[in-house]
Amino acid sequence: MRVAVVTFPGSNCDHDLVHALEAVGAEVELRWHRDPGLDEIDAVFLSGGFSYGDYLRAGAIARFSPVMHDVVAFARRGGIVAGICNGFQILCEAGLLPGALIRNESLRFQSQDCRMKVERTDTAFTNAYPAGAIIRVPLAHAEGNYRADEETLARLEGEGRVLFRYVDAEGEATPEANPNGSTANIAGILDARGTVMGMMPHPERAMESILGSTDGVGLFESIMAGVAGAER
Amino acid sequence: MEIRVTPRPGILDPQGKAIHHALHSLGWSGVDDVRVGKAIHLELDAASEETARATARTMCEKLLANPVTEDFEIDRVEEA
Amino acid sequence: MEIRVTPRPGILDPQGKAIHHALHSLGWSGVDDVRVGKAIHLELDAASEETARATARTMCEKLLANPVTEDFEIDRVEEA
Amino acid sequence: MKRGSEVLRPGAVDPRPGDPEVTPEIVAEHGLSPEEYERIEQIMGRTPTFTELGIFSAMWSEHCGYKNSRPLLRLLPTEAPWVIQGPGENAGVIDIGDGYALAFKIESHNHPSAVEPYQGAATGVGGILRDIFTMGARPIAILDSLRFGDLDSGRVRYLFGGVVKGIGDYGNCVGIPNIGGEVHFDRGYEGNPIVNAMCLGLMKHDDLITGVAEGVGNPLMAVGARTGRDGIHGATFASEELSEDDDIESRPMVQVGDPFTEKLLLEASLELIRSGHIVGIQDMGAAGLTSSATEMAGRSGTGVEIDTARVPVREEGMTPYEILLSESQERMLVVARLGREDAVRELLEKWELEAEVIGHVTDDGIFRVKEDGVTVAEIPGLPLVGGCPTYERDAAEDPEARALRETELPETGEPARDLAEAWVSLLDSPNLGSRRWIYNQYDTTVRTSTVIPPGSDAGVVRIRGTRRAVAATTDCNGRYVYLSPRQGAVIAVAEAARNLVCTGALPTAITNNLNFGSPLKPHIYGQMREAVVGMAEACAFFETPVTGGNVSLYNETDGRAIHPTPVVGMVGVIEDVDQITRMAFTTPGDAILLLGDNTNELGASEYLYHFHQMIAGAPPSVDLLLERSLQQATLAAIRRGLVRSAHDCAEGGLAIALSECALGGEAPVGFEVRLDDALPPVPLLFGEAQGRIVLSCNPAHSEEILGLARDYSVPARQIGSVTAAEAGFVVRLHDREVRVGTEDASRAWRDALPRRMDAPILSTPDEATP
Ligand SMILES: Nc1ncnc2c1ncn2[C@@H]1O[C@H](COP(=O)(O)OP(=O)(O)O)[C@@H](O)[C@H]1O
Ligand SMILES: [Mg+2]
Repeated sequence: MRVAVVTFPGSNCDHDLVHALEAVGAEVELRWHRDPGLDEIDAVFLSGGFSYGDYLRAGAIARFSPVMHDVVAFARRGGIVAGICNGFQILCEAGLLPGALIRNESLRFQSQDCRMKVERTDTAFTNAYPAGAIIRVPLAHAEGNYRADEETLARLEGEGRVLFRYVDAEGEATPEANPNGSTANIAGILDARGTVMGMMPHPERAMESILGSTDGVGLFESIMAGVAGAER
Repeated sequence: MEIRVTPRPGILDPQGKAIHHALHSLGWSGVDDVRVGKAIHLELDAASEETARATARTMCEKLLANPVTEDFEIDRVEEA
Repeated sequence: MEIRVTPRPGILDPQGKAIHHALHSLGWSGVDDVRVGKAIHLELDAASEETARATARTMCEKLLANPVTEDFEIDRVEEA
Repeated sequence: MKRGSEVLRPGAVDPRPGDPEVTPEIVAEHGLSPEEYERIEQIMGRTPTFTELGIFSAMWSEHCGYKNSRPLLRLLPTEAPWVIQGPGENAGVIDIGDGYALAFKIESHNHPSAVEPYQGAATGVGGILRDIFTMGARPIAILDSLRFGDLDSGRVRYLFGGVVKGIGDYGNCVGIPNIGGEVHFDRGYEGNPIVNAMCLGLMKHDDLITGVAEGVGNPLMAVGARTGRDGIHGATFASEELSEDDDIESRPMVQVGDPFTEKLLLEASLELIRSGHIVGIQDMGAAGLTSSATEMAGRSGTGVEIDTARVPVREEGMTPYEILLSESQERMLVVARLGREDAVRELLEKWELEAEVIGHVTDDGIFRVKEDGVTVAEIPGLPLVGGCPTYERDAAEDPEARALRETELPETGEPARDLAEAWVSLLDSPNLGSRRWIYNQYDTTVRTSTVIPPGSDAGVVRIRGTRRAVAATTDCNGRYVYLSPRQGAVIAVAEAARNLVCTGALPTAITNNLNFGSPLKPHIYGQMREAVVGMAEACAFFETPVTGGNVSLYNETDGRAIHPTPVVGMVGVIEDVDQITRMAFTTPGDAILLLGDNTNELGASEYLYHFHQMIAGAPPSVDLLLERSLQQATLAAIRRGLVRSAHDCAEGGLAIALSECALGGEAPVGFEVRLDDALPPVPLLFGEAQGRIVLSCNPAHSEEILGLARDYSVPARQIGSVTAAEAGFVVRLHDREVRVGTEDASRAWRDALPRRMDAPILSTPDEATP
């Protein structure tokens, strides 16, 4: 399958994503934010980093990049879109995902491993994980504190669109397990259709045992499988 | 012109909370509430104050404020 | 009361620069300058406006403003 | 330039209207001595203009001219077969095999950080990153070496918090992982923190480019951020003593960093270097455009001509003086190939950056500056760059330090306190507690190559596409150096090498940062000379040549100098990632081995500082031959795959080293150890004897490791085993037993920094608040 990884000015996890996707056999192209067109693309990744320095609000300026017109159209067509860290923030700012990501409650940049519960394993992004899987993945961000109004939160929970939740070793979503103050320990969500996903932690950093964890592999394999299925 | 972008009431304001806490521990017990937002100073050429305000409003709606978490207020408009 | 903390004149304001640039590419060519600071809303009980202002000033000097890179301005004081 | 021998005379230059006239007062304000000024008039053959004076004062400042350090730096060994680029360039470069080279350097930002901790530290990181990518290397790791006063001061907490946030925000935004460093809190740094940042960069051998201005007629281009009034005279400022009210005085010169622009500049510069459009590139760092232009010309023996009116500026009405000396961040000076100007501009535009032609390379060896066509400065390049007078000052031993070194020490017999409580209290101390609070603010995993993040003896990053990895560490115990400069410097090098060896790396080369007080004081210059001599001796011994570094002098507040702090930044190479070894115990039941000998030394220890507020006694002795054998033995054992964990025994002594091994892993474990040395308990448990490494291994391997140690004639023994966490930390001495609960130890160690940083932070010096 062909995946586009978008590079905005200030993206700094774009190459990490390329390595992760290639590791599961994807054909990847880096796409500069000014280069239009997402034809013949099966999935789009918005990488982590500090697009436009995260000035004003993380993702606030990047969402107006030329490429975002194509990304929005691609998403409306039901294309697979994944935003990781800064990519998640951009998707929220662009309105492709509900809610917003504000300053971590600690007011500090948080860089650490976190545990997440994979709340659903029947999605395009998680089908390779066993049900109830708890995965360990690094996170590194200053604005990962997920916020949304009551109604939106109720809808997310009701429609099973909270995909990842920060949990402790026992799988409990405790305050101690919550690295940034996110409402309901939310780490990643889906859009209504289940084809657009955003998450703060970095699965692409958990692909090799030498780097400490391979728990991220499942996410990329899931997307490969999903797309392969769709093609059949 | 001066624009003020502030966290919505009800939306957690970690920065305000931290400053509130710090002020207390520094001995200012009389502080009841602290909210921290952005003070944006803009210089733009506009025909009139009205058009200036209108432009600023669109800027806020489109870019400067995030409707999910923030309110905005156009504060002062001065002739340059 | 409303306090405005702003980057000193002459000091680089990368955030203002980025917003300025963004506003331009969104078609607002009439913008000449953007500077971004903090808008702090404080509620404190004080006997008089004077004491309130005085307190606020000390707070800014000690905590709210960076003494080296920022100026502050006590903007509005209202009875709550 | 033209043959150095023949004297170049600059043409006459009319004083620029509006510029102050050059008076003795003005000269003094520029930090130039009357003798130095005389030298300048000789070189110029006339009175310099105000602009020319500014240029000289910047180039002849301590920071750029190394006035008081160059003669000492000549003592350092700089050569080895694997050294590709030694001192003199923006960074040193070594061969690391498989066609790859490593560029690395350390840089200080002490003075700016003392005034504005956040921006001072952030721009320090920005500067060291540019030093690396200006060589053609892609930055792959950052380390930071920090020193502050005691944490019970609100101002110190402000400095510490601001510095850490500044380092984090900048490196995180550019996307370079932090892999290590060190921080020490000691009253010796009150008011004058040390902020040294180190960067490692990776390149293929043929990507190497240097800062030269070759090819007469080639255009000089200013690339990146615009020039503002930031940090004017930062270079001279960095070379003067801080006084009480500097906070106020130095306000206008604070430089603000923009890591976003830096990231774009990094990508653009590497693309530019690969493009072949340019012949040379250099960061506009200290003394900005002036030093970059003249140093580039100096390296290639050419001259340069610049027109300040063509330099893109941020503010109206900047004078040539200001434009030449501005230290605005995120700027590069590029010498392009004639005719490639547009290609360069296009490439920069893609990255949303500016590039403007501001001058060209000449053949007359003169640094000529025009303002809109009118000459405002004309200086012979060679004497400007190389002619700065250097001094060898009077040196004397610090009598105060000698007295302290010879002080009678407490608790060298019976302990004055409960040893278990002392142990936990030390784990809770600012200097021995966990550093997690710091590096949790640093992205350590971006670039997906960090194998050992901060928290171990040294950081390790693998080289993607090879079996290789590089390890790096920074080390220096200023207390040791203060009490015994030469020995302290030897220890810094030895400990750095030990730290690297513990990860499985072969120590390869060092960069260093000499942080001292005012060299005009004989006892300070004495510290400098002794420290450099010690560093030179140890570097020669370990075959780790010095490929570069930085000197930061006048680190004083109100006449009081910091502890002399010659920070060693050492890099090493690991040939096979399978050999990478960590610090933490992994498996209950494993054998714990001690390589090296315990001694009866307590001098200069953290124990004395923590319980007696004492900085006294002689630092631990070092036996370089034994050190080398110890390191060779350890490396041999690791390479044979016998070792499960290795940790260097440093500050806090054996008890703390064992605790770090037990607490440093995913989940804490316990240990049970017997030490039958006939030594008093405090030196045995908490003394900082050098030349010791704690290993853990599968019990089946301990005999083989001990045998290896014997082959290298290194004293070694099994001292105990790793146990389950529930069993706690147990140490049996010949006459008593000391027990600490794992959870108590863990909590104390974990909370040492967080609990202190929860106290209020004050930007102003401490005093009563309402
Ligand atoms: N300022 C810092 N930045 C990043 N890592 C740090 C910093 N200070 C300490 N560390 C990390 O904390 C650990 C303990 O530091 P230190 O006691 O100096 O180790 P060692 O004694 O083995 O050199 C090391 O892994 C070091 O890299
Ligand atoms: Mg150390």
